[in-house]
Amino acid sequence: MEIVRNTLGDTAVLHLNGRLNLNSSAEAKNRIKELLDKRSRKIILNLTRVDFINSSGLGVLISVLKDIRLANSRLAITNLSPYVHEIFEITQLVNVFDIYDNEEAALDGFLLKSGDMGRLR
Amino acid sequence: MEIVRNTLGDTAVLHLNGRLNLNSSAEAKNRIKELLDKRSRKIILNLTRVDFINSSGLGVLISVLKDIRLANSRLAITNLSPYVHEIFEITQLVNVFDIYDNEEAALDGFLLKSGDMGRLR
Amino acid sequence: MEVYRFCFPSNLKYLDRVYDITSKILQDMPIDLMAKRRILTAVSEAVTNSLVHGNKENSDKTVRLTFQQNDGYLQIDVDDQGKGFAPQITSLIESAKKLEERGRGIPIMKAYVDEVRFKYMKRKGMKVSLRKNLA
Amino acid sequence: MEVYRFCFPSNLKYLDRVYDITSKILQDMPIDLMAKRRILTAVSEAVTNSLVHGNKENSDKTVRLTFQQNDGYLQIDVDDQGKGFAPQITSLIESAKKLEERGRGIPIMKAYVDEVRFKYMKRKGMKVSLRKNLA
Ligand SMILES: Nc1ncnc2c1ncn2[C@@H]1O[C@H](COP(=O)(O)OP(=O)(O)O)[C@@H](O)[C@H]1O
Ligand SMILES: Nc1ncnc2c1ncn2[C@@H]1O[C@H](COP(=O)(O)OP(=O)(O)O)[C@@H](O)[C@H]1O
Repeated sequence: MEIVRNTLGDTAVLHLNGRLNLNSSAEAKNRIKELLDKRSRKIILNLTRVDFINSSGLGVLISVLKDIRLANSRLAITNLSPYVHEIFEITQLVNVFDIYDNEEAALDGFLLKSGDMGRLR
Repeated sequence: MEIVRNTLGDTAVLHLNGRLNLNSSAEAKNRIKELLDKRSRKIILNLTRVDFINSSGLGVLISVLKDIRLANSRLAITNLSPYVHEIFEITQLVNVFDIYDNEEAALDGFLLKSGDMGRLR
Repeated sequence: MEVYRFCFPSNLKYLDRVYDITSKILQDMPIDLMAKRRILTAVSEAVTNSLVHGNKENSDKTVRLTFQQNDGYLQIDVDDQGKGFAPQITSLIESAKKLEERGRGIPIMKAYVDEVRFKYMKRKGMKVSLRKNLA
Repeated sequence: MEVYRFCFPSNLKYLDRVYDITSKILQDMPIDLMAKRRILTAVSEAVTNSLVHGNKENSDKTVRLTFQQNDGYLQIDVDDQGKGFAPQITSLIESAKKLEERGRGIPIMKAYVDEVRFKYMKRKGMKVSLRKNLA
Protein backbone atom coordinates (compact mmCIF):
# COMPACT_ATOMS: atom_id res chain seq x y z
CA MET A 1 0.00 0.00 0.00
CA GLU A 2 1.52 3.25 -1.17
CA ILE A 3 0.07 6.50 0.13
CA VAL A 4 0.80 9.89 -1.39
CA ARG A 5 -0.22 13.19 0.17
CA ASN A 6 -1.22 16.25 -1.84
CA THR A 7 -2.87 19.51 -0.90
CA LEU A 8 -5.86 21.16 -2.57
CA GLY A 9 -6.22 24.63 -1.05
CA ASP A 10 -6.82 23.93 2.63
CA THR A 11 -7.67 20.28 2.05
CA ALA A 12 -5.29 17.36 2.54
CA VAL A 13 -5.69 14.73 -0.18
CA LEU A 14 -4.32 11.23 0.32
CA HIS A 15 -4.08 8.90 -2.65
CA LEU A 16 -4.15 5.25 -1.63
CA ASN A 17 -2.53 2.81 -3.99
CA GLY A 18 -2.68 -0.99 -3.83
CA ARG A 19 -4.49 -3.61 -1.80
CA LEU A 20 -6.01 -2.84 1.55
CA ASN A 21 -6.05 -6.20 3.35
CA LEU A 22 -4.83 -7.29 6.77
CA ASN A 23 -1.28 -7.55 5.45
CA SER A 24 -1.19 -3.86 4.54
CA SER A 25 -3.71 -2.45 7.00
CA ALA A 26 -1.51 -1.73 10.02
CA GLU A 27 1.03 0.11 7.91
CA ALA A 28 -1.68 1.94 5.98
CA LYS A 29 -3.39 3.07 9.17
CA ASN A 30 -0.12 4.42 10.61
CA ARG A 31 0.84 6.16 7.38
CA ILE A 32 -2.54 7.84 7.03
CA LYS A 33 -2.54 9.04 10.62
CA GLU A 34 1.04 10.24 10.29
CA LEU A 35 0.23 12.22 7.15
CA LEU A 36 -2.74 13.90 8.80
CA ASP A 37 -1.26 16.44 11.12
CA LYS A 38 -3.31 18.49 13.51
CA ARG A 39 -3.87 21.27 11.01
CA SER A 40 -5.70 19.12 8.44
CA ARG A 41 -9.34 20.11 8.93
CA LYS A 42 -10.59 18.73 5.64
CA ILE A 43 -9.33 15.43 4.35
CA ILE A 44 -9.98 13.55 1.16
CA LEU A 45 -9.06 9.90 0.72
CA ASN A 46 -8.91 9.17 -2.98
CA LEU A 47 -9.35 5.42 -3.54
CA THR A 48 -9.05 5.41 -7.31
CA ARG A 49 -5.98 3.16 -7.19
CA VAL A 50 -7.22 0.79 -4.51
CA ASP A 51 -7.46 -2.51 -6.41
CA PHE A 52 -8.76 -4.46 -3.49
CA ILE A 53 -10.34 -3.85 -0.13
CA ASN A 54 -11.96 -6.21 2.34
CA SER A 55 -13.23 -5.99 5.91
CA SER A 56 -9.69 -5.39 7.21
CA GLY A 57 -9.34 -2.38 4.91
CA LEU A 58 -12.76 -1.07 5.87
CA GLY A 59 -11.63 -1.32 9.50
CA VAL A 60 -8.69 0.96 8.73
CA LEU A 61 -10.95 3.55 7.13
CA ILE A 62 -13.33 3.48 10.08
CA SER A 63 -10.47 3.91 12.52
CA VAL A 64 -9.23 6.89 10.49
CA LEU A 65 -12.75 8.34 10.35
CA LYS A 66 -13.09 8.14 14.13
CA ASP A 67 -9.80 9.95 14.65
CA ILE A 68 -10.80 12.65 12.19
CA ARG A 69 -14.17 13.14 13.84
CA LEU A 70 -12.56 13.34 17.28
CA ALA A 71 -10.32 16.08 15.93
CA ASN A 72 -13.44 17.87 14.65
CA SER A 73 -12.10 17.53 11.13
CA ARG A 74 -13.98 16.29 8.09
CA LEU A 75 -13.40 13.30 5.85
CA ALA A 76 -14.55 12.62 2.31
CA ILE A 77 -13.85 9.48 0.29
CA THR A 78 -13.66 9.72 -3.48
CA ASN A 79 -13.17 7.78 -6.69
CA LEU A 80 -14.55 4.42 -5.62
CA SER A 81 -14.48 1.82 -8.40
CA PRO A 82 -17.76 -0.08 -8.82
CA TYR A 83 -16.31 -2.98 -6.86
CA VAL A 84 -15.14 -0.81 -3.98
CA HIS A 85 -18.44 1.06 -3.97
CA GLU A 86 -20.31 -2.23 -3.71
CA ILE A 87 -18.53 -3.28 -0.54
CA PHE A 88 -19.37 0.09 1.04
CA GLU A 89 -23.01 -0.51 0.11
CA ILE A 90 -23.19 -4.06 1.35
CA THR A 91 -21.62 -3.12 4.66
CA GLN A 92 -23.92 -0.10 5.01
CA LEU A 93 -20.90 2.15 5.17
CA VAL A 94 -22.32 4.38 2.44
CA ASN A 95 -24.38 5.81 5.30
CA VAL A 96 -21.32 6.44 7.44
CA PHE A 97 -18.79 7.94 5.05
CA ASP A 98 -19.23 10.98 2.84
CA ILE A 99 -18.59 9.48 -0.57
CA TYR A 100 -18.06 11.53 -3.73
CA ASP A 101 -17.35 10.75 -7.35
CA ASN A 102 -14.17 12.81 -7.41
CA GLU A 103 -12.10 15.32 -5.48
CA GLU A 104 -13.90 18.33 -6.93
CA ALA A 105 -17.27 17.01 -5.83
CA ALA A 106 -15.80 16.40 -2.38
CA LEU A 107 -14.56 20.00 -2.17
CA ASP A 108 -18.04 21.22 -3.14
CA GLY A 109 -19.44 18.89 -0.51
CA PHE A 110 -17.21 20.37 2.19
CA LEU A 111 -18.36 23.87 1.22
CA LEU A 112 -22.00 22.95 1.11
CA LYS A 113 -22.10 21.24 4.46
CA SER A 114 -19.52 23.17 6.41
CA GLY A 115 -19.29 26.33 8.42
CA ASP A 116 -18.05 28.03 5.28
CA MET A 117 -21.71 28.12 4.22
CA GLY A 118 -22.62 29.42 7.66
CA ARG A 119 -20.75 32.59 6.89
CA LEU A 120 -23.14 33.27 4.03
CA ARG A 121 -26.19 33.08 6.25
CA MET B 1 -0.64 -18.93 -31.08
CA GLU B 2 -1.23 -16.17 -33.59
CA ILE B 3 0.69 -16.20 -36.84
CA VAL B 4 0.90 -13.25 -39.20
CA ARG B 5 2.39 -13.41 -42.70
CA ASN B 6 4.28 -10.55 -44.32
CA THR B 7 6.45 -10.30 -47.41
CA LEU B 8 9.91 -8.77 -47.66
CA GLY B 9 10.79 -8.70 -51.38
CA ASP B 10 10.71 -12.36 -52.40
CA THR B 11 10.85 -13.60 -48.83
CA ALA B 12 7.86 -14.78 -46.80
CA VAL B 13 8.06 -13.62 -43.19
CA LEU B 14 5.93 -15.27 -40.53
CA HIS B 15 5.60 -13.64 -37.14
CA LEU B 16 4.74 -16.13 -34.40
CA ASN B 17 2.98 -14.77 -31.37
CA GLY B 18 2.30 -16.57 -28.10
CA ARG B 19 3.20 -19.88 -26.53
CA LEU B 20 4.38 -22.83 -28.55
CA ASN B 21 3.47 -25.86 -26.45
CA LEU B 22 1.56 -29.05 -27.24
CA ASN B 23 -1.73 -27.24 -26.86
CA SER B 24 -0.91 -24.83 -29.66
CA SER B 25 1.49 -26.91 -31.73
CA ALA B 26 -0.89 -28.77 -34.07
CA GLU B 27 -2.67 -25.57 -35.00
CA ALA B 28 0.62 -23.68 -35.36
CA LYS B 29 2.07 -26.36 -37.61
CA ASN B 30 -0.99 -26.32 -39.89
CA ARG B 31 -1.10 -22.54 -40.02
CA ILE B 32 2.57 -22.23 -40.90
CA LYS B 33 2.35 -24.86 -43.63
CA GLU B 34 -0.82 -23.26 -44.98
CA LEU B 35 0.81 -19.84 -45.14
CA LEU B 36 3.83 -21.20 -46.99
CA ASP B 37 2.60 -21.85 -50.49
CA LYS B 38 4.73 -23.47 -53.14
CA ARG B 39 6.18 -20.20 -54.32
CA SER B 40 7.83 -19.28 -51.01
CA ARG B 41 11.50 -20.05 -51.66
CA LYS B 42 12.87 -18.04 -48.77
CA ILE B 43 11.13 -18.06 -45.46
CA ILE B 44 11.79 -16.23 -42.22
CA LEU B 45 10.18 -17.24 -38.94
CA ASN B 46 10.38 -14.28 -36.60
CA LEU B 47 10.07 -15.52 -33.00
CA THR B 48 10.27 -12.15 -31.29
CA ARG B 49 6.83 -12.58 -29.77
CA VAL B 50 7.16 -16.20 -28.76
CA ASP B 51 6.93 -16.03 -24.95
CA PHE B 52 7.39 -19.72 -24.44
CA ILE B 53 8.58 -22.74 -26.35
CA ASN B 54 9.30 -26.28 -25.21
CA SER B 55 10.09 -29.57 -26.92
CA SER B 56 6.64 -29.69 -28.51
CA GLY B 57 7.24 -26.30 -30.11
CA LEU B 58 10.71 -27.31 -31.27
CA GLY B 59 9.08 -30.35 -32.89
CA VAL B 60 6.83 -28.04 -34.90
CA LEU B 61 9.78 -26.01 -36.13
CA ILE B 62 11.67 -29.15 -37.14
CA SER B 63 8.66 -30.46 -39.03
CA VAL B 64 8.36 -27.13 -40.85
CA LEU B 65 12.11 -27.15 -41.59
CA LYS B 66 11.88 -30.61 -43.13
CA ASP B 67 9.01 -29.57 -45.40
CA ILE B 68 10.88 -26.46 -46.46
CA ARG B 69 14.03 -28.43 -47.23
CA LEU B 70 12.05 -30.99 -49.22
CA ALA B 71 10.64 -28.14 -51.29
CA ASN B 72 14.21 -26.91 -51.85
CA SER B 73 13.32 -23.69 -50.09
CA ARG B 74 15.29 -21.97 -47.34
CA LEU B 75 14.40 -21.19 -43.76
CA ALA B 76 15.83 -18.64 -41.37
CA ILE B 77 14.77 -18.09 -37.77
CA THR B 78 15.16 -14.65 -36.25
CA ASN B 79 14.71 -12.57 -33.12
CA LEU B 80 15.17 -15.25 -30.48
CA SER B 81 14.93 -13.95 -26.94
CA PRO B 82 17.75 -15.13 -24.64
CA TYR B 83 15.46 -17.78 -23.20
CA VAL B 84 14.41 -19.10 -26.61
CA HIS B 85 17.99 -19.03 -27.81
CA GLU B 86 19.06 -21.08 -24.82
CA ILE B 87 16.68 -23.91 -25.60
CA PHE B 88 18.01 -24.03 -29.18
CA GLU B 89 21.51 -24.27 -27.76
CA ILE B 90 20.76 -26.93 -25.20
CA THR B 91 19.00 -29.08 -27.77
CA GLN B 92 21.84 -28.58 -30.28
CA LEU B 93 19.36 -27.08 -32.72
CA VAL B 94 21.58 -24.03 -33.20
CA ASN B 95 23.49 -26.36 -35.53
CA VAL B 96 20.37 -27.30 -37.48
CA PHE B 97 18.58 -24.00 -38.00
CA ASP B 98 19.96 -20.84 -39.57
CA ILE B 99 19.47 -18.38 -36.75
CA TYR B 100 19.83 -14.61 -37.16
CA ASP B 101 19.47 -11.64 -34.86
CA ASN B 102 16.84 -9.99 -37.03
CA GLU B 103 15.10 -10.12 -40.41
CA GLU B 104 17.70 -7.94 -42.13
CA ALA B 105 20.52 -10.21 -41.07
CA ALA B 106 18.50 -13.18 -42.32
CA LEU B 107 18.04 -11.53 -45.74
CA ASP B 108 21.79 -10.94 -45.93
CA GLY B 109 22.29 -14.55 -44.92
CA PHE B 110 20.08 -15.78 -47.75
CA LEU B 111 22.07 -13.68 -50.24
CA LEU B 112 25.42 -14.80 -48.93
CA LYS B 113 24.65 -18.49 -48.93
CA SER B 114 22.25 -18.82 -51.85
CA GLY B 115 22.37 -19.27 -55.60
CA ASP B 116 22.07 -15.48 -55.86
CA MET B 117 25.77 -15.45 -55.04
CA GLY B 118 26.33 -18.21 -57.62
CA ARG B 119 25.34 -15.84 -60.38
CA LEU B 120 28.29 -13.62 -59.48
CA ARG B 121 30.80 -16.41 -60.01
CA MET C 1 -12.85 -32.16 -12.16
CA GLU C 2 -10.21 -29.56 -11.46
CA VAL C 3 -8.82 -29.21 -7.97
CA TYR C 4 -6.37 -26.57 -6.84
CA ARG C 5 -4.90 -26.68 -3.40
CA PHE C 6 -2.39 -24.51 -1.56
CA CYS C 7 -1.06 -24.99 1.90
CA PHE C 8 0.86 -22.19 3.52
CA PRO C 9 2.18 -21.21 6.94
CA SER C 10 0.11 -18.85 9.04
CA ASN C 11 1.74 -15.60 8.13
CA LEU C 12 -0.18 -12.57 6.91
CA LYS C 13 2.19 -12.06 4.01
CA TYR C 14 0.45 -15.00 2.32
CA LEU C 15 -2.68 -12.89 1.89
CA ASP C 16 -1.14 -11.33 -1.19
CA ARG C 17 0.00 -14.65 -2.57
CA VAL C 18 -3.48 -16.08 -2.02
CA TYR C 19 -4.95 -13.12 -3.85
CA ASP C 20 -2.64 -13.56 -6.85
CA ILE C 21 -3.19 -17.27 -7.15
CA THR C 22 -6.92 -17.09 -6.61
CA SER C 23 -7.11 -14.50 -9.40
CA LYS C 24 -5.26 -16.84 -11.73
CA ILE C 25 -7.51 -19.77 -10.89
CA LEU C 26 -10.67 -17.73 -11.40
CA GLN C 27 -9.31 -16.17 -14.59
CA ASP C 28 -10.67 -18.69 -17.06
CA MET C 29 -13.82 -19.64 -15.18
CA PRO C 30 -17.23 -18.83 -16.63
CA ILE C 31 -17.90 -16.05 -14.15
CA ASP C 32 -18.11 -12.32 -14.80
CA LEU C 33 -15.49 -9.93 -13.51
CA MET C 34 -17.61 -8.53 -10.70
CA ALA C 35 -18.41 -12.02 -9.43
CA LYS C 36 -14.71 -12.88 -9.54
CA ARG C 37 -13.92 -9.89 -7.35
CA ARG C 38 -16.64 -10.94 -4.93
CA ILE C 39 -15.20 -14.44 -4.71
CA LEU C 40 -11.71 -13.01 -4.21
CA THR C 41 -13.07 -10.93 -1.38
CA ALA C 42 -14.90 -13.82 0.27
CA VAL C 43 -11.76 -15.97 0.02
CA SER C 44 -9.65 -13.21 1.55
CA GLU C 45 -12.07 -12.96 4.48
CA ALA C 46 -12.07 -16.70 5.13
CA VAL C 47 -8.28 -16.97 4.80
CA THR C 48 -7.71 -13.94 7.04
CA ASN C 49 -9.89 -15.52 9.72
CA SER C 50 -8.08 -18.86 9.48
CA LEU C 51 -4.69 -17.18 9.76
CA VAL C 52 -5.66 -14.87 12.59
CA HIS C 53 -8.46 -16.42 14.63
CA GLY C 54 -7.91 -20.08 13.74
CA ASN C 55 -4.15 -20.48 13.69
CA LYS C 56 -3.34 -17.35 15.73
CA GLU C 57 -0.63 -16.50 13.20
CA ASN C 58 1.44 -19.42 14.45
CA SER C 59 3.70 -20.13 11.51
CA ASP C 60 3.97 -23.80 12.46
CA LYS C 61 0.28 -24.09 11.63
CA THR C 62 -0.93 -24.36 8.09
CA VAL C 63 -3.90 -22.96 6.23
CA ARG C 64 -5.13 -25.08 3.35
CA LEU C 65 -7.08 -23.54 0.52
CA THR C 66 -8.82 -25.82 -1.97
CA PHE C 67 -10.72 -24.94 -5.13
CA GLN C 68 -12.88 -27.57 -6.79
CA GLN C 69 -14.63 -26.73 -9.98
CA ASN C 70 -17.60 -28.95 -10.72
CA ASP C 71 -20.17 -28.62 -13.47
CA GLY C 72 -22.63 -26.68 -11.44
CA TYR C 73 -20.53 -24.82 -8.92
CA LEU C 74 -17.17 -23.77 -7.62
CA GLN C 75 -16.43 -24.90 -4.08
CA ILE C 76 -13.70 -23.28 -2.05
CA ASP C 77 -12.65 -24.77 1.27
CA VAL C 78 -10.46 -22.99 3.77
CA ASP C 79 -9.10 -25.29 6.47
CA ASP C 80 -7.19 -24.17 9.51
CA GLN C 81 -5.68 -25.98 12.51
CA GLY C 82 -7.41 -23.97 15.17
CA LYS C 83 -9.95 -24.70 17.88
CA GLY C 84 -12.98 -23.83 15.78
CA PHE C 85 -15.83 -21.53 16.73
CA ALA C 86 -19.58 -21.14 16.61
CA PRO C 87 -20.42 -18.36 14.20
CA GLN C 88 -22.59 -15.59 15.60
CA ILE C 89 -25.00 -13.56 13.54
CA THR C 90 -23.85 -9.97 13.28
CA SER C 91 -25.76 -7.13 11.71
CA LEU C 92 -23.91 -4.98 9.23
CA ILE C 93 -26.34 -2.16 9.99
CA GLU C 94 -25.42 -2.28 13.68
CA SER C 95 -21.71 -2.53 12.91
CA ALA C 96 -21.98 0.51 10.65
CA LYS C 97 -23.91 2.52 13.22
CA LYS C 98 -21.45 1.68 15.97
CA LEU C 99 -18.45 2.36 13.76
CA GLU C 100 -17.16 -1.11 14.60
CA GLU C 101 -13.75 -1.74 13.10
CA ARG C 102 -14.25 -5.50 12.97
CA GLY C 103 -16.86 -8.19 12.57
CA ARG C 104 -17.68 -7.80 8.87
CA GLY C 105 -15.74 -10.76 7.50
CA ILE C 106 -18.39 -13.46 7.76
CA PRO C 107 -21.27 -11.18 6.64
CA ILE C 108 -19.21 -10.19 3.58
CA MET C 109 -18.59 -13.85 2.73
CA LYS C 110 -22.33 -14.49 2.97
CA ALA C 111 -23.12 -11.54 0.74
CA TYR C 112 -20.56 -12.48 -1.88
CA VAL C 113 -21.02 -16.21 -2.50
CA ASP C 114 -24.08 -18.42 -2.77
CA GLU C 115 -23.40 -20.54 0.29
CA VAL C 116 -21.12 -20.38 3.32
CA ARG C 117 -20.73 -23.38 5.61
CA PHE C 118 -18.74 -23.82 8.79
CA LYS C 119 -17.71 -27.20 10.05
CA TYR C 120 -15.42 -28.19 12.86
CA MET C 121 -13.26 -31.17 11.87
CA LYS C 122 -12.38 -33.11 14.98
CA ARG C 123 -8.68 -32.97 15.91
CA LYS C 124 -7.99 -31.00 12.73
CA GLY C 125 -9.53 -27.58 12.83
CA MET C 126 -12.16 -25.42 11.23
CA LYS C 127 -13.35 -25.83 7.67
CA VAL C 128 -15.08 -22.88 6.02
CA SER C 129 -16.67 -23.77 2.69
CA LEU C 130 -17.71 -21.17 0.16
CA ARG C 131 -19.83 -22.19 -2.76
CA LYS C 132 -20.49 -20.17 -5.89
CA ASN C 133 -23.00 -21.47 -8.43
CA LEU C 134 -21.82 -21.36 -12.01
CA ALA C 135 -24.11 -20.37 -14.86
CA MET D 1 6.48 -25.00 4.40
CA GLU D 2 4.45 -23.91 1.43
CA VAL D 3 2.71 -26.50 -0.68
CA TYR D 4 0.78 -25.82 -3.84
CA ARG D 5 -1.14 -28.57 -5.52
CA PHE D 6 -3.34 -28.70 -8.61
CA CYS D 7 -5.19 -31.65 -9.96
CA PHE D 8 -6.67 -31.43 -13.42
CA PRO D 9 -8.22 -33.71 -16.03
CA SER D 10 -5.98 -34.98 -18.80
CA ASN D 11 -6.73 -32.42 -21.45
CA LEU D 12 -4.07 -30.45 -23.29
CA LYS D 13 -5.87 -27.19 -22.69
CA TYR D 14 -4.59 -27.34 -19.10
CA LEU D 15 -1.05 -26.75 -20.33
CA ASP D 16 -1.77 -23.04 -20.47
CA ARG D 17 -3.39 -23.00 -17.06
CA VAL D 18 -0.43 -24.88 -15.62
CA TYR D 19 1.89 -22.31 -17.17
CA ASP D 20 -0.03 -19.38 -15.70
CA ILE D 21 -0.26 -20.84 -12.25
CA THR D 22 3.31 -22.06 -12.16
CA SER D 23 4.43 -18.54 -13.12
CA LYS D 24 2.45 -17.12 -10.22
CA ILE D 25 3.88 -19.60 -7.75
CA LEU D 26 7.44 -18.94 -8.90
CA GLN D 27 6.91 -15.19 -8.96
CA ASP D 28 8.02 -14.42 -5.42
CA MET D 29 10.60 -17.15 -5.06
CA PRO D 30 14.27 -16.27 -4.65
CA ILE D 31 15.19 -17.41 -8.16
CA ASP D 32 16.28 -15.27 -11.08
CA LEU D 33 14.10 -14.79 -14.12
CA MET D 34 16.05 -17.12 -16.38
CA ALA D 35 15.90 -19.90 -13.80
CA LYS D 36 12.16 -19.38 -13.49
CA ARG D 37 11.73 -19.83 -17.23
CA ARG D 38 13.79 -22.99 -17.08
CA ILE D 39 11.63 -24.37 -14.29
CA LEU D 40 8.49 -23.42 -16.23
CA THR D 41 9.87 -25.30 -19.20
CA ALA D 42 10.80 -28.40 -17.20
CA VAL D 43 7.34 -28.43 -15.61
CA SER D 44 5.68 -28.11 -19.01
CA GLU D 45 7.68 -31.09 -20.28
CA ALA D 46 6.79 -33.27 -17.31
CA VAL D 47 3.12 -32.29 -17.41
CA THR D 48 2.90 -32.81 -21.17
CA ASN D 49 4.32 -36.31 -20.76
CA SER D 50 1.89 -37.13 -17.96
CA LEU D 51 -1.08 -35.93 -19.98
CA VAL D 52 -0.04 -37.62 -23.21
CA HIS D 53 2.08 -40.66 -22.42
CA GLY D 54 0.89 -41.36 -18.89
CA ASN D 55 -2.83 -40.67 -18.99
CA LYS D 56 -3.23 -40.92 -22.79
CA GLU D 57 -5.32 -37.74 -22.72
CA ASN D 58 -8.11 -39.68 -20.99
CA SER D 59 -10.06 -36.91 -19.31
CA ASP D 60 -11.22 -39.28 -16.57
CA LYS D 61 -7.63 -39.47 -15.45
CA THR D 62 -6.02 -36.75 -13.41
CA VAL D 63 -2.61 -35.18 -13.39
CA ARG D 64 -1.46 -33.85 -10.02
CA LEU D 65 1.12 -31.12 -9.82
CA THR D 66 2.66 -30.31 -6.42
CA PHE D 67 5.10 -27.56 -5.48
CA GLN D 68 6.84 -27.72 -2.13
CA GLN D 69 9.16 -24.96 -1.14
CA ASN D 70 11.65 -25.92 1.52
CA ASP D 71 14.57 -23.95 2.85
CA GLY D 72 17.11 -25.39 0.51
CA TYR D 73 15.14 -26.35 -2.55
CA LEU D 74 11.93 -26.30 -4.52
CA GLN D 75 10.50 -29.71 -5.25
CA ILE D 76 7.93 -30.20 -7.98
CA ASP D 77 6.14 -33.53 -8.36
CA VAL D 78 4.06 -34.47 -11.37
CA ASP D 79 1.89 -37.53 -10.78
CA ASP D 80 -0.12 -39.29 -13.43
CA GLN D 81 -2.38 -42.35 -13.45
CA GLY D 82 -0.62 -44.20 -16.22
CA LYS D 83 1.30 -47.43 -16.51
CA GLY D 84 4.70 -45.87 -15.91
CA PHE D 85 7.82 -46.35 -18.00
CA ALA D 86 11.54 -46.89 -17.79
CA PRO D 87 13.27 -43.74 -19.01
CA GLN D 88 15.80 -44.25 -21.80
CA ILE D 89 18.84 -42.10 -22.33
CA THR D 90 18.52 -40.07 -25.49
CA SER D 91 21.18 -37.89 -27.01
CA LEU D 92 20.20 -34.39 -27.97
CA ILE D 93 23.05 -34.37 -30.48
CA GLU D 94 21.63 -37.44 -32.21
CA SER D 95 18.09 -36.05 -32.11
CA ALA D 96 19.33 -32.83 -33.69
CA LYS D 97 21.28 -34.63 -36.41
CA LYS D 98 18.33 -36.86 -37.28
CA LEU D 99 15.89 -33.96 -37.21
CA GLU D 100 13.77 -35.91 -34.73
CA GLU D 101 10.54 -34.12 -33.92
CA ARG D 102 10.25 -35.74 -30.50
CA GLY D 103 12.24 -37.14 -27.63
CA ARG D 104 13.61 -33.91 -26.15
CA GLY D 105 11.29 -33.60 -23.15
CA ILE D 106 13.25 -35.54 -20.56
CA PRO D 107 16.67 -34.20 -21.66
CA ILE D 108 15.30 -30.66 -21.38
CA MET D 109 14.03 -31.38 -17.85
CA LYS D 110 17.47 -32.67 -16.91
CA ALA D 111 19.17 -29.61 -18.36
CA TYR D 112 16.85 -27.18 -16.63
CA VAL D 113 16.58 -28.35 -13.04
CA ASP D 114 19.10 -29.74 -10.58
CA GLU D 115 17.59 -33.17 -10.23
CA VAL D 116 14.99 -35.27 -12.07
CA ARG D 117 13.68 -38.49 -10.56
CA PHE D 118 11.22 -41.02 -11.91
CA LYS D 119 9.34 -43.37 -9.67
CA TYR D 120 6.52 -45.76 -10.39
CA MET D 121 3.93 -45.69 -7.62
CA LYS D 122 2.25 -49.08 -7.48
CA ARG D 123 -1.42 -49.03 -8.51
CA LYS D 124 -1.26 -45.26 -8.83
CA GLY D 125 0.97 -44.18 -11.69
CA MET D 126 4.18 -42.42 -12.49
CA LYS D 127 5.73 -39.74 -10.33
CA VAL D 128 8.25 -37.41 -11.92
CA SER D 129 10.06 -35.22 -9.38
CA LEU D 130 11.95 -32.10 -10.34
CA ARG D 131 14.18 -30.43 -7.82
CA LYS D 132 15.68 -26.99 -8.04
CA ASN D 133 18.17 -25.87 -5.41
CA LEU D 134 17.55 -22.43 -3.99
CA ALA D 135 20.36 -20.03 -3.26
N1 LIG E 1 -11.43 -19.72 11.40
C1 LIG E 1 -11.83 -19.23 12.58
N2 LIG E 1 -11.41 -19.80 13.73
C2 LIG E 1 -11.81 -19.32 14.94
N3 LIG E 1 -12.64 -18.28 15.07
C3 LIG E 1 -13.08 -17.66 13.97
C4 LIG E 1 -12.72 -18.09 12.68
N4 LIG E 1 -13.34 -17.31 11.76
C5 LIG E 1 -14.05 -16.41 12.47
N5 LIG E 1 -13.92 -16.60 13.80
C6 LIG E 1 -14.57 -15.85 14.89
O1 LIG E 1 -15.69 -15.17 14.35
C7 LIG E 1 -15.58 -13.78 14.61
C8 LIG E 1 -16.21 -12.98 13.47
O2 LIG E 1 -15.44 -13.09 12.29
P1 LIG E 1 -15.56 -11.98 11.17
O3 LIG E 1 -17.00 -11.77 10.84
O4 LIG E 1 -14.69 -12.41 10.03
O5 LIG E 1 -15.02 -10.65 11.81
P2 LIG E 1 -13.56 -10.30 12.38
O6 LIG E 1 -12.61 -11.33 11.87
O7 LIG E 1 -13.30 -8.93 11.85
O8 LIG E 1 -13.70 -10.32 13.87
C9 LIG E 1 -14.11 -13.53 14.81
O9 LIG E 1 -13.87 -12.39 15.59
C10 LIG E 1 -13.67 -14.81 15.51
O10 LIG E 1 -13.97 -14.76 16.87
N1 LIG F 1 4.66 -39.91 -17.67
C1 LIG F 1 5.00 -40.82 -18.60
N2 LIG F 1 4.32 -42.00 -18.69
C2 LIG F 1 4.64 -42.91 -19.60
N3 LIG F 1 5.66 -42.77 -20.50
C3 LIG F 1 6.37 -41.63 -20.47
C4 LIG F 1 6.09 -40.61 -19.52
N4 LIG F 1 6.98 -39.62 -19.72
C5 LIG F 1 7.77 -39.99 -20.74
N5 LIG F 1 7.41 -41.21 -21.21
C6 LIG F 1 8.08 -41.98 -22.27
O1 LIG F 1 9.37 -41.46 -22.47
C7 LIG F 1 9.54 -41.05 -23.83
C8 LIG F 1 10.47 -39.86 -23.94
O2 LIG F 1 9.86 -38.69 -23.39
P1 LIG F 1 10.36 -37.26 -23.81
O3 LIG F 1 11.83 -37.21 -23.67
O4 LIG F 1 9.59 -36.28 -23.04
O5 LIG F 1 10.03 -37.14 -25.36
P2 LIG F 1 8.63 -37.19 -26.12
O6 LIG F 1 7.55 -36.99 -25.11
O7 LIG F 1 8.73 -36.08 -27.09
O8 LIG F 1 8.56 -38.52 -26.75
C9 LIG F 1 8.14 -40.81 -24.34
O9 LIG F 1 8.04 -40.95 -25.73
C10 LIG F 1 7.35 -41.86 -23.60
O10 LIG F 1 7.44 -43.11 -24.25
